[in-house]
Amino acid sequence: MTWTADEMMTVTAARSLAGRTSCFVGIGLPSTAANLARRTCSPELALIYESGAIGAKPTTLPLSIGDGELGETADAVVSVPEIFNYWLQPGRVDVGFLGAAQVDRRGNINTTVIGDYRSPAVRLPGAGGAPEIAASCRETIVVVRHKPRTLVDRLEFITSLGFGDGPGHRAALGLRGRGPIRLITDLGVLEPDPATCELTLVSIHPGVAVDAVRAATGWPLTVRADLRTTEEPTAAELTALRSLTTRSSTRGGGVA
Amino acid sequence: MTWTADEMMTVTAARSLAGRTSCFVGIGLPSTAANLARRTCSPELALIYESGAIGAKPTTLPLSIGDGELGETADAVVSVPEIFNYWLQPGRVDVGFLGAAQVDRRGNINTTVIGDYRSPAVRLPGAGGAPEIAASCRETIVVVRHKPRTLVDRLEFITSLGFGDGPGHRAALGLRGRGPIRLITDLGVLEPDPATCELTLVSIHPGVAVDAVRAATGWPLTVRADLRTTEEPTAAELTALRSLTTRSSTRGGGVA
Amino acid sequence: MAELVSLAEGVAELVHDGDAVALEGFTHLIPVAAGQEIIRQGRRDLTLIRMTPDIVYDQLIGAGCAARLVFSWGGNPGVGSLHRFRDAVENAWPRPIEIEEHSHAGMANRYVAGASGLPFAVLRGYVGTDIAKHTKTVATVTCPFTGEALTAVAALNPDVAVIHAQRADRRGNVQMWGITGVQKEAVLAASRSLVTVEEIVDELEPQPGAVVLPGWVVTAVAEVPRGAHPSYAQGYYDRDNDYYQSWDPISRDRETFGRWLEEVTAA
Amino acid sequence: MAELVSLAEGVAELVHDGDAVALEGFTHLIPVAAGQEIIRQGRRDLTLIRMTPDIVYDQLIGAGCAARLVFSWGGNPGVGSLHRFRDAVENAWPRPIEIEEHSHAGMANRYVAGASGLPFAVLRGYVGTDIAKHTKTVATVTCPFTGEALTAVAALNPDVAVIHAQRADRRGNVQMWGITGVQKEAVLAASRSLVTVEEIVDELEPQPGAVVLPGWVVTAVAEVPRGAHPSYAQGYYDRDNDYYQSWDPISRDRETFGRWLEEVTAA
Repeated sequence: MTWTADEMMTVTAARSLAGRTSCFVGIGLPSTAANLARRTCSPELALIYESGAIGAKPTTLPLSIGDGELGETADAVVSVPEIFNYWLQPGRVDVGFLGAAQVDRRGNINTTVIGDYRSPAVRLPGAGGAPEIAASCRETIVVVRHKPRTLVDRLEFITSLGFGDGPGHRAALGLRGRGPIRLITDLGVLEPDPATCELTLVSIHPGVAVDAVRAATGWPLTVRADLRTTEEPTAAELTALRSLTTRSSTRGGGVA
Repeated sequence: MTWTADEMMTVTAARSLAGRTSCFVGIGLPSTAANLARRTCSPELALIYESGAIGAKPTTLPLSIGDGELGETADAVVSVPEIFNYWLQPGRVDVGFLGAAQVDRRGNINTTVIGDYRSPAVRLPGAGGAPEIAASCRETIVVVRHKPRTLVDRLEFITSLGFGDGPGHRAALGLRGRGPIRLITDLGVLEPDPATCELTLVSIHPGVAVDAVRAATGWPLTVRADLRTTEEPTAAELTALRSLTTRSSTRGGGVA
Repeated sequence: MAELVSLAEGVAELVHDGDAVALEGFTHLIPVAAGQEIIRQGRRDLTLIRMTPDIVYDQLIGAGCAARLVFSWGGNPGVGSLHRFRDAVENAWPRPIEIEEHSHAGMANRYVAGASGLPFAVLRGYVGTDIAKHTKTVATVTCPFTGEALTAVAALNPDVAVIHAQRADRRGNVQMWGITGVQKEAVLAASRSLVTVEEIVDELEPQPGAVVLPGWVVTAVAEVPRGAHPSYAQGYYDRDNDYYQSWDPISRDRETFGRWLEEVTAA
Repeated sequence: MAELVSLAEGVAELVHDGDAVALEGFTHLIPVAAGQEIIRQGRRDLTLIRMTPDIVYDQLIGAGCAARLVFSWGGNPGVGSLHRFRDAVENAWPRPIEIEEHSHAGMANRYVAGASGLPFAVLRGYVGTDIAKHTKTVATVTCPFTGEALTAVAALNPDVAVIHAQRADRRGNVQMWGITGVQKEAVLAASRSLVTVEEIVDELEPQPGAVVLPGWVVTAVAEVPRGAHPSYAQGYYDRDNDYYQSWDPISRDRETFGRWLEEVTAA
């Protein structure tokens, strides 16, 4: 079976949820991957949405974080204050799954503005639940399409903290979660260098050239000596993903 | 119809809820009076219990603040944190209805200890919801049996604040509620003197001698010049009260 | 007891020029009909408050009703940008709009503080981000027991909260179920409240997951069937995803939006 | 996923000498069977935490399991005093007991802070009373926006929370309905949790007013029919008011209580 770069990205992201108990699902690409994980490597995974749905088991891909099916299939639906205060904040959720408009070399995220805050070139949607997901989940995983304007050297605005200025910054701020342990794109997988916290290429998707990844990255990309090639999507993974997305597109719209 | 002193007290207390929208019902005697009010002068009164029942409409007298019937008949049942934080604390409840082991001349309440706190002569149940009911309801009404050891000059322990040391004390502490506007006993009705905040006798129950009230009060009782005699309980009030209490006693136990 | 009113009466009585108005709804039960009635009645200089401003806020902003927006995520869920919102922020069209921006956790806790009669709430949030640099309603508070520094957010107490629910009874007791977001907190934090409902019934049958607001904390209730369209009302109708899609081209262009606005206000 | 265990196993695994243990239940769903199992297993030096210690705490205190009691109201609801509790406080029998005393609002907010991963909570409380003079877990905090002084209470994070619920499924998802008090907060604030249930079922049917705790936040679940007796379990059995009455004479006298204790521990 052949696949698209987006499918490779989503399948890789879903695999990273294997063995996890709970995932706080941010709006966007992550939702597709998290729902795929429940259909493949992690059927018992508890999906938590900021709308208050805990243990949602949607049969079709949600178009928003508050789709009716999320609440109807959830183990519990709680208020929005409760989902943030009782469930996210104490650090009881294993993984936070986030998208981003921009992510920098240390995994910091911008979803607020491009350009000056008061007179921005592009006004983005804003923070939503991301700042506290990035702060409080035990670990976070970021999923974005790999473009130079998305993976940037520095951010003009930090909406959600990754590793900040580098090693020790999160701890100094008293944050409990480990931060972005992985950045998954349509070209490969980046992980922080233990010494510098800089995101480095650890795995490249089949058929992608390292130079192409370098060219699509907004900073001088370090490639790990032990660079792996990402395992191809299995037929089972692709079938599960496609059935998810078709069923959803028949409902109109796509994931934000 | 003849009546007992307790019935006179309960009927008088119930009458004081006429025209109120909501009543936060403390444990004890107040619960009987609040439930009687719903059957007589104030059928639309929303009874709120610290167990989380809002708008409870029990058919029999609750034996505790958490009886099943309170929840089953309520407009809403919320968590205990919510009942205190969202419902009591902002001051949206008209009347707080409290009992007491001891009440002093300025309406301060003790339900904690008699004697030294660390080695008490009598250990009482403690605060429960009373301190914040007394602080946050728009007004509070206290119901106790009239005895010298109950209506005392000074308290060894203040569990719930009435008028504190006197005029201005509540305001100085930033309390929002007006405090104890009335003390209802089995002998009469006491209200704070506007100038001193001291509880003074404004109404005496039929057949009770003023000297008897003086003798049963732990401070030199001021009797208002315009002392009234409390209206006798009507047959309707007594019938409603007796049907309430019989039905409840058939369930065993009495109200704490 | 809440007053039963028509939508037009409710908006006329409760929403005034210059008010701070929270039309809340977290994807589900969004009070869209009430928002469009506010446009129809030509309210101005509103401070619009909402965690997740979406299409109906894009419409209010494009119509020039809003002087300020207090929010934590503004977009067209499942589609993309709110173009009227962006045009206001990026180009001050049709008028400049001041924004006060938070995270969801911060906004939710601001409503909780407002509903609880407290001036602020405490959370672990905003740390290391640039969000707090641009708002005066985020500060630091120190734990008196541990000395730990935590984040404080100022209470939100709107002049009026507007929400949509499935049902109310004739006394104005309101019942909603499914994803109920932050609506209870918004109503309890506000000085006044208007609740639109799918139907007014004699008796509210208990429902799993239902939140009930007693009539004595609600100012007015208006029966507005499909009042949450194009969002959904669980048990009544599904989300109209095509409408969210079709809003994008309308919202992109000032003239197309202008024509949409004429139709709505003519209605 | 929570482990399914017997009551004896659950108590043996999760409740240790010296632990801070919260057996919560607000009149409804009181985990009495679990409390008596703790007596049977002879736990010592426990810090017992509960808003409303009643008969089962009287039994634990009389049995000498407790070194400390953290509470806000201690009595036999509908009857009167807890005589074993009073004997411990007034006469240090069977052993001295240290008490830490709060108001309900304070205790509820201490659990909320614990469940929220915060070191303290803010409320309007205790002001002008003598309660705060006798506890180190009440302090003052100043609003960074208004300068207003408010009350702070320290978070409660028990080593183990024990609650009783109507049902659980085989994955340990717990469902309770009716008056659910502060049990969710107690479980979420605690390091470990033991939930006794009336029955373990294949599927949890949705119930109006139900609170569900997912199995992944619960440590262990034990099926203990009538485990809340003499309190009640809505949908299963009523409150046994006669038992509350009959406890009074048993509890009044050390010897009568001693005989009761022998029977329970022999059981």
